[in-house]
Amino acid sequence: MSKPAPARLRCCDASACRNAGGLALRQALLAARAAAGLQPTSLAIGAVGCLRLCGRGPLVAADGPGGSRLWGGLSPEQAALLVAAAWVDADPPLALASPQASPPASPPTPVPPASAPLASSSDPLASYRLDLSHPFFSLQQPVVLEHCGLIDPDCLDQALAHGAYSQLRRCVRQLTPEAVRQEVRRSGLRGRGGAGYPTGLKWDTVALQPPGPRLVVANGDEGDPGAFMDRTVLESDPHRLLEGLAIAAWAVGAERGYVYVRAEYPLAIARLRRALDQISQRGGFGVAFTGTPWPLRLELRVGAGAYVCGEETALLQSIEGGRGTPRPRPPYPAQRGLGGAPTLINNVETLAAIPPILRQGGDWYAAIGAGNQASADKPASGATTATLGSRGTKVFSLSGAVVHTGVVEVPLGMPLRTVVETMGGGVVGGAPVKAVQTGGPSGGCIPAALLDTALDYEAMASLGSMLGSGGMVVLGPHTAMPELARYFMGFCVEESCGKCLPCRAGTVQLAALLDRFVAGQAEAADLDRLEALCAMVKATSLCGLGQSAPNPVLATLRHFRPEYLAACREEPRWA
Amino acid sequence: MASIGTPTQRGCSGAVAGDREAITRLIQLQGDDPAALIEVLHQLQQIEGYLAARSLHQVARQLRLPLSRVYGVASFYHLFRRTPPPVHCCAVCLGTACFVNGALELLAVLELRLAQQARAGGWVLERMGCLGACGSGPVLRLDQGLAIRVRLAPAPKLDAQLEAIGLPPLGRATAR
Amino acid sequence: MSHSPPLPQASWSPPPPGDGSPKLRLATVWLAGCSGCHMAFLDLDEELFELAKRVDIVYSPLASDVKVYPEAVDVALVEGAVANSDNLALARSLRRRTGLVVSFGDCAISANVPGLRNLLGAPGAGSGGSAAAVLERGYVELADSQPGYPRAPGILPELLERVLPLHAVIPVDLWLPGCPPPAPRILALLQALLRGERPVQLGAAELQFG
Amino acid sequence: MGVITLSVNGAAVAVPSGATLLAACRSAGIALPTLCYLEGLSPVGACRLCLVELEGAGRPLAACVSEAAEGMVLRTDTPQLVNFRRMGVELFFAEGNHVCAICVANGCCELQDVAVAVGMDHSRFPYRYPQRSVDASHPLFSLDPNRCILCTRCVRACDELEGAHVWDVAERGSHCRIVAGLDQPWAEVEACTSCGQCVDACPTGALFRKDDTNVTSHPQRQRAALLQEARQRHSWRNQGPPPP
Repeated sequence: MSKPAPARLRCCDASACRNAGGLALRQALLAARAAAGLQPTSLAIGAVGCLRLCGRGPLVAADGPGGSRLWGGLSPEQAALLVAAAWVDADPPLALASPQASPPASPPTPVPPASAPLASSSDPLASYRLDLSHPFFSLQQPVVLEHCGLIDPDCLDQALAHGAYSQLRRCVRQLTPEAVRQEVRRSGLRGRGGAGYPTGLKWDTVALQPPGPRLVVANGDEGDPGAFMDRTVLESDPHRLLEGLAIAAWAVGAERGYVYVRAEYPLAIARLRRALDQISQRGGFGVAFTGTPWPLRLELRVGAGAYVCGEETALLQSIEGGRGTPRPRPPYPAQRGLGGAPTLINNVETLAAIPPILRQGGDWYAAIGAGNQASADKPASGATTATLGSRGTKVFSLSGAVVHTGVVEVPLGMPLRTVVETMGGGVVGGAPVKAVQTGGPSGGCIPAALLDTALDYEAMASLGSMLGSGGMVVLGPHTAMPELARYFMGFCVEESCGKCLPCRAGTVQLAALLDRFVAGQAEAADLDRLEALCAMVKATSLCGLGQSAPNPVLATLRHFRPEYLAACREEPRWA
Repeated sequence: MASIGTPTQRGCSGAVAGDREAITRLIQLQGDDPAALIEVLHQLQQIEGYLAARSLHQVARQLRLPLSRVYGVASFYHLFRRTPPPVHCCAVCLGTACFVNGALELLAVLELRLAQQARAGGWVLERMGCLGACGSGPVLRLDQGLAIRVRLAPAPKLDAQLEAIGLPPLGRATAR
Repeated sequence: MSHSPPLPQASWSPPPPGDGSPKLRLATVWLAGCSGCHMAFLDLDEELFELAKRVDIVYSPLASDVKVYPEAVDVALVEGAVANSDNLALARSLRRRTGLVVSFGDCAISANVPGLRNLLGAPGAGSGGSAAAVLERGYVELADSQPGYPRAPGILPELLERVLPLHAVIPVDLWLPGCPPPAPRILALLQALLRGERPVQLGAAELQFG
Repeated sequence: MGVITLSVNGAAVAVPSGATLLAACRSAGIALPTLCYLEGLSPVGACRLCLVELEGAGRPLAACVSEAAEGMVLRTDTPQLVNFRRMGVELFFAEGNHVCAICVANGCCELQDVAVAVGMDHSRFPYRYPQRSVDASHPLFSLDPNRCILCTRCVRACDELEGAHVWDVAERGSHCRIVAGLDQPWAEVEACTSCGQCVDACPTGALFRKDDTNVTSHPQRQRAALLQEARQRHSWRNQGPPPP
């Protein structure tokens, strides 16, 4: 950009920062600007999507001549100080960060806490200043999230200025569906919702079904507790998802599609609604973005509180207005889905990766994960680090007992330790990490001893965990593993749809068994019973919820068995 | 804000309850499409505060769905209420991050506290799935507001914290 | 999945047929049941005479006046669920003194009809108990006159909070379902024991409840 | 119509293409236990008792909802399957209030039969004792949810055979239950035609005729198949039981 842009304050307006008082802070900043007699042309103050470090909200970033700066945890009373700081540094005005560059471009320099005072102690905001060169920011590689935190999620024009819908236009005007699918195949992208099915293959399966209508669905029913990657995308860059979904529709020959979002995400829903309205106001996808009469119609469907609707056949039931109960597969939705038509279902993050893949090429994306394989191999001792099938970046939500909670996007293959300790800062108070829970109620626990494991599909699966959708909950020394397993089993009991026996009744019995361990009243025979029932529920349940419900138990048993044994009575009850 | 009901929708309860025509119109806006059942139920709950049997009956009629199917859907999803909402609701987030940071202990404290307050203030304690505020746990939802970082603390300190976020103060008889 | 606590070693080895050999020391125990299983035992009719030649009944409401459960019992047929403190104490003591414990009939196996009181006063499953609720129901709500709880500490056994199947309180070796188990099934079991079969394999048809 | 050959427990079986694995097993003379499956109703694969192991597949398949394919190698009797089935039946008994001794269906109950078939001598899982109330409002029939195993055969019979859709499943997970209309007393649901097909379809004593005793109770479980057959042939004369 050659034209000088005004200095700018970017106020995070995603839900974590809203909950922490972001709206009031932004109002106060606007008032403070007016009070200081400044014009919007010299100091822009705008809402943007997620600025990543959710645990320190409300976050505000300033773009000025010295680069970007970030503050967290400010109260409205400090607005005037912030305006002054932004204004002073912003003279003369500096160009905005370019669309493709990530906010922090500096090399990784390990600085202990993100809140280390950088400026002199005379700076009244020094203790609120967050260090953008901290690994939490500097090790991120934003692909899916490249515009999150840069654009106003409610503003289509800002999205367009950052290149939204340009790849859709290119696809429809210049590329055949087959060419689009080939690019996706080349990228090596796998489903980011947890199962990791190759995206290109799924697209081909739908596209190559016998002639007839097809549908596309974006799965935004992100239900894993501790996971908020999709919410970040939806709240920060809704047009990114819509573009990805529209491209998918083009690639498989669909003219109708749905975005399914869980009702627990009201802000994401509101922003998607607005985004869809903006598109229909401009005449729909065809007219507005492709210059063709392509009649693609996308609709929003909102869930109503059912974790199981993240399972694709249950999701389809819910879209059709029914109980979200899964049905046996095959036939897979790609063969027979909504109304019997082949239906492509992709997770939000998966679809959001599509536009950059088409812009930069599948090979570029595939190189991201592969490039990291070598570096990941070295520090790992004994841990599996094969990243054969794990390419590109993955968004993780980091929470729990960790110092820096928030959203990170990193190349697959990065060691778990880098994310948890280097980026996340380890456990609050300096205690050692006990384990990291990945993959939510379907996932497992990686003990501290295996933290050098690479974050990729195969390595995680080989440890009895799963990469999952990306929720990453760090556990400190005080979390008892039988209690954690009981917690997740309770979640599955609540969320089981009740259709098949092993999940409906088996999880209840597993929870009751785990209660005995939590209470320290178990007997040695209970451990056998626990393992046998876990095996049964895992093998015989109808859908993924039941099949993976025992995973947290099995994973904690595998790595923390002594904690279960310690909960067993020595004497049998009857003696 | 989106036009969907939240689990603790209140304030509008009773305002237009029983407005059959309003329900007819909202279903018509969905094209009388049976596939829009869940959206219709969301909007119905927004109007009436909960899903009354009489209203479900009307929904079934107009969407030409069996009664039991409508009931099956209304009772399947956690966010639909089939009884009038409580005057005040305090929901504890039981997401993993909140769990790790002591949500269960907090729940136990609140259970005790609100058991004493329930009759007087009309408070109801609920458990919620992950609210997605994982960076700020433990999290409470008090009516429509959100209270974050409700850390466990010794009784007087925690009591003060809970009062500060809007829970009814402890009565004399129950004060420790 | 089997119970892993160590079982007392049985002192008994199968007696060869014929006179003079040591007999099988058999106990039959009546916990919370209707005695129907014991009646079914009596349905063995003339087989009882054959049995008497090879079996010593060392403890039983039917054929023994012994009040204290004896030592070194080979086989115990236990009828009834575990519903009160006496049932529990007897179950534990018989387990210590018996080689092979058989849950005899549906009540011992599943708590069956006595277990229906678990439905009282237990909102939701898995927690709470029914002891107070069943007393309230039986002695207060349904009382024709003089409602009041029976209180005789040390004389009347206390109700357990929940009625339990036998295997919930002690390890059980064999289950013989039926309400009551028909006499031919009982006979088949005893004959197998007398033949020295351990563990005894009951055919599927021997396993019907109800 | 093509023919598919596959192997079940080592024996070669030929079935018409499109047949289910359950049909293949049954034509090989193997009695796979089922509860939610009823000939003549759409299969749902919910009870998980008809699981079979398919060579090369990661996890067992529900035979009632899986299509046979050429060259499949199936086993129905591995120790693991036998173990899983028995655990499944135990879970059924533990989750409801199944007291055979006082049940109208004692002696003509599919759950009881399946328990015998899998050799269940006791349940290793504690009984849950859920509190459920009986609906005896209908003049002819009663619903005792204590004995319900949520097979949904009644729901499907009412919907698919009678077209009345009186029944559906309400709630979720372990709270699931069968409801009539808007969770109303059965007698109040106008859609009910009192045809009794739900009662005939019920595998246990959950739905029964009021004048039934456990001596006379005799639900007609072939009715769904007969109706399906009649519809296909457009012939409504009872032609005896459907071909196996």
